[in-house]
Amino acid sequence: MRTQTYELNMGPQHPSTHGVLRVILELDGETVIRAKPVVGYLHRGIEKICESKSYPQVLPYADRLDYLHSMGNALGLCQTVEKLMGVEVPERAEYIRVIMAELSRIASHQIFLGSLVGECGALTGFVFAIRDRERILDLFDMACGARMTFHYIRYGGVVQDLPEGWVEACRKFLDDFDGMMETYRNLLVGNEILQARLKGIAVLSAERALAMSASGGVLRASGVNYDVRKAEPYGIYNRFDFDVPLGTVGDSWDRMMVRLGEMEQAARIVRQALDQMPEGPVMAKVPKLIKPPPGEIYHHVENSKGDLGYYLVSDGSPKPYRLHVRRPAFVNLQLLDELCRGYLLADVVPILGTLDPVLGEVDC
Amino acid sequence: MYGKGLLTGLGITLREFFRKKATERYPEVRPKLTERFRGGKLALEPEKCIACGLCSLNCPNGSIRLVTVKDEAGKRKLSEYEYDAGACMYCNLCIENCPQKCIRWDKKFDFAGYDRKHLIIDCIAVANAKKAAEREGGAETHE
Amino acid sequence: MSNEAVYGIMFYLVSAVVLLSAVAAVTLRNLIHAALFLAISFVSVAGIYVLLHADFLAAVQVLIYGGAIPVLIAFGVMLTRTPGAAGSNPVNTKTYIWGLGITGALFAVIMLSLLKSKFAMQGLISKEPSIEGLARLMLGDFLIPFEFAAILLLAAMIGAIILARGGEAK
Amino acid sequence: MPNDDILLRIGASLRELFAGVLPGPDAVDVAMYFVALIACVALIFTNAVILILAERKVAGFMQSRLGPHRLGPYGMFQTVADVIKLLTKEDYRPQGVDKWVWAMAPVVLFVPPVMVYAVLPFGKNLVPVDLNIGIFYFVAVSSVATIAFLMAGWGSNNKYSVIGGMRAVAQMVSYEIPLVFSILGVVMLTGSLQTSVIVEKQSGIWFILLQPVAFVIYLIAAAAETNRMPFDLVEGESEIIAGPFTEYSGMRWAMFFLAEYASLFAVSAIASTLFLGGWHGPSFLPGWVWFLGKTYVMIFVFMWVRWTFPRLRVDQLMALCWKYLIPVSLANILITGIGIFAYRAMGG
Repeated sequence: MRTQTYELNMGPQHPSTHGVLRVILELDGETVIRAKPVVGYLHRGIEKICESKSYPQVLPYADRLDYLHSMGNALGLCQTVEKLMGVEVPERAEYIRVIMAELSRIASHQIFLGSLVGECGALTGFVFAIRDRERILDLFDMACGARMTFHYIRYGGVVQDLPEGWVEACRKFLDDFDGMMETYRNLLVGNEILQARLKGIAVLSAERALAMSASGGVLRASGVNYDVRKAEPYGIYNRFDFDVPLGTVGDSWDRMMVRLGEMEQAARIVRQALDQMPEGPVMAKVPKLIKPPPGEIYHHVENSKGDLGYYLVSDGSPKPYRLHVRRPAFVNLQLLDELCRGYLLADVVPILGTLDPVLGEVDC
Repeated sequence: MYGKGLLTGLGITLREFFRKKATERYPEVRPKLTERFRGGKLALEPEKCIACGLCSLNCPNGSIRLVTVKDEAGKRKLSEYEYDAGACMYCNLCIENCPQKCIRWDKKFDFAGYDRKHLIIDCIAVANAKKAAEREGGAETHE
Repeated sequence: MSNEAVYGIMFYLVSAVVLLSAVAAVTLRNLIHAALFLAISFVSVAGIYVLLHADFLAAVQVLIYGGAIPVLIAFGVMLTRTPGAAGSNPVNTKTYIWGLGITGALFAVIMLSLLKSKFAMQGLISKEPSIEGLARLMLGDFLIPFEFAAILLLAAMIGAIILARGGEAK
Repeated sequence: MPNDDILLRIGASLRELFAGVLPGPDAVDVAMYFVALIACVALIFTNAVILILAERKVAGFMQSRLGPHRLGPYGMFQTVADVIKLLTKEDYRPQGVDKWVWAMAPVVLFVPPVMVYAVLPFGKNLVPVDLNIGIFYFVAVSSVATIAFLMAGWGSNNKYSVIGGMRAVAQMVSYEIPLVFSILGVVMLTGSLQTSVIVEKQSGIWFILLQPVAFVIYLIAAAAETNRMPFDLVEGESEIIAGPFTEYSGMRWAMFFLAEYASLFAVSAIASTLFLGGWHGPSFLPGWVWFLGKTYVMIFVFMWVRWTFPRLRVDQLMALCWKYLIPVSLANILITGIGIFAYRAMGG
């Protein structure tokens, strides 16, 4: 029988496209022939805005790139500018930064896990993940007064020392964290329906992953051992003992399990950092008016979505001449078409979920 | 065995059914705000302000507009101070850069309105109204 | 009003629905609408069975035809080319005469056979549950034809699956 | 003591009342059927209001939330408010829909559950219409719901809706087979299709103990027939938004919900009839209370499952039905037959 393909517009207003992503699907029945992501519905021109702002004013915008891992974004930008200026960050600040970035990674992966299973239909798993993430947000709220756009990590350190009782609260969270992981494992990982939904779906080979310059969990699920924290340790990451979880098959399931493993490793890093954290100042001597010397620099960090890079060109003025962000979510999202082909309409949503795009970062 | 995961899942949700709930009845139970909470509107203490304009200068979005006048002694004085909450990023840069520490967050975060204009706040008027109310009855106003 | 009069009125009402919806099914230009009217027609036939106290047959009618019509509609949807279903069921007016002729001939054959044959339970409304008699007939007296029918259906099903698979391979 | 039952007494006094006014016993019977119909429809509406609140509460509690709590004590009037809101909403018809098909779909969908209620054995002598093919009638009537979903899906003139409608056909037509086969095991044990007889025969032992496999198959197939998680592919709100419901609003949309909860109640009631002993229970409570109690337990199970599991994919759904449920249910029928034969051979 001769069949006709048809186009289906998924988004930009669709409950499971992670924001305002639009995917133009070409379908044959329910089989996907082509899935074309259309981005730009959340484009705010952050890179261009940054050219007209002074360095301290640029920093809040970094929080708004990948708003689920704000601390990591801010950490990357601060380290870029510090590298160009040659600023030495105090020890305690370095530890606080690592703690914040890793907690933020856990929170981001909780959203990833929750939204992935929520899109597969297990809404309770979604709510559990969100509920547990709330504990981390409470910690951030204590430290900097905001729950989402923190603006806590600054050039030269962090803006304020941790408040009284914060370390204890964080330890308490880490104690409960194992229980949370246990719940996720029992409710979601062990669930045969979820396994059937994700295993063997959208297999990404290591070669293709590298060729498409995927990074983060997407790359590691395909078995490529690349983590910026290990490959080019920035900050003080070489002082911690942690593993890089790797996948074997590169399917949706591996992409989920790698993220779950990363959550545990992040908790491990936070534990070590809390133990090793010294007393002392949290802010280096940084001039009020930040004017990096003329030059250019590229610095990248391992964000929850992948390899987040900042390319900064300075002309010696108090405003960046050019700031370009290599957004891992944007790069990973281009795999969507390739991964979706030949799978069913119902697979598109989990595949999109395992690529974990945050539209704030994709569109920038 | 196939189906074991399904049954453990059912066990977890059933256990959750009888547990204490995580949510609060919001308008009756107010959330506990932390000491460093950044939210609500900017509260200005006009008499402390030296009208240096650093807050406005440091704001990434230009959400603070202030007008200064010179008084008889040639001293700069604040005449207007407008804060646009709609444009505010809550980055805290204005407060950190204030040499007199005369602005702070009022932490009253529930000020949704029906019009954009409700988000533009005349901070001097608010401060004066608050002072007047304190003089009247000493009671805290809740605008 | 006597019971017979009520049954008579009901019979003619239901029959009218059956016939009118059947006519609609063959004349409507929209394939989906035609299929839906076919469903109405079939389900109302069940009403006639109910009037005849053949509840089991009525339920079977609803189950088979009520359940199968959606499949018919589904095929209609799949075979309908865009844009729209407005003209998806073309009616060729030239063949009207042929259709009428064939229908008339078929009607005559059925009427003749009905008039000629003698029914065992003429004018008798059985109070016994119809399903038990049916079971006795099917699994007793007519067991062999019943099983043959089952085999035939199985073969048809396998054939359908093979045909569908073959289409996929191309 | 069935005469102590308050519902039976109401029925008896109504019958007396009608006998005084109406000529002949046939007319009284017809009048009593009307009373039963009205009672059924009233039950459907009140029940749907209760069940929607219950679902939201159950969902909330399992997700460590409070659920609706603003309106009335424990949010008891939330659904009432929702119904009022939906009733007063504009009756909005999107451009380009197939007018009649689209408008009739919610009505057609509402028919099968209402008709199914006629054979539910609420208590001893409390079956609205005690058909001798009761269970088969339930199967036959509930198959009509497929047409309604397809009508809604096609009539909406929306690709998401058409996909949902096509899924509805594939899913509901397929799952009817294991549903019938699982019921067949019980029918073989009782030798009757009449719901009241099936319940009567369970006075000693509930059939869930004799037919545990059939019970599980029934639960799965019933969840699929009512489009509930983990089989809610017809709605599948994360892929096809709401499938056939996408283009509906206001009261038409609410009709879908009413029908969904009415059929949820129906399949739960059939489950308690077939497997859980219907109205049987310790006699300190009237039979219909036991029946309703068991039904609500079944409803809770359906809700519990819904708020725990993710959704299956469409190919897995069909594979589950054709590759697992149908062979297992056929084997169940065979084993039941052998069991009955052996039991008789032993002189039971």
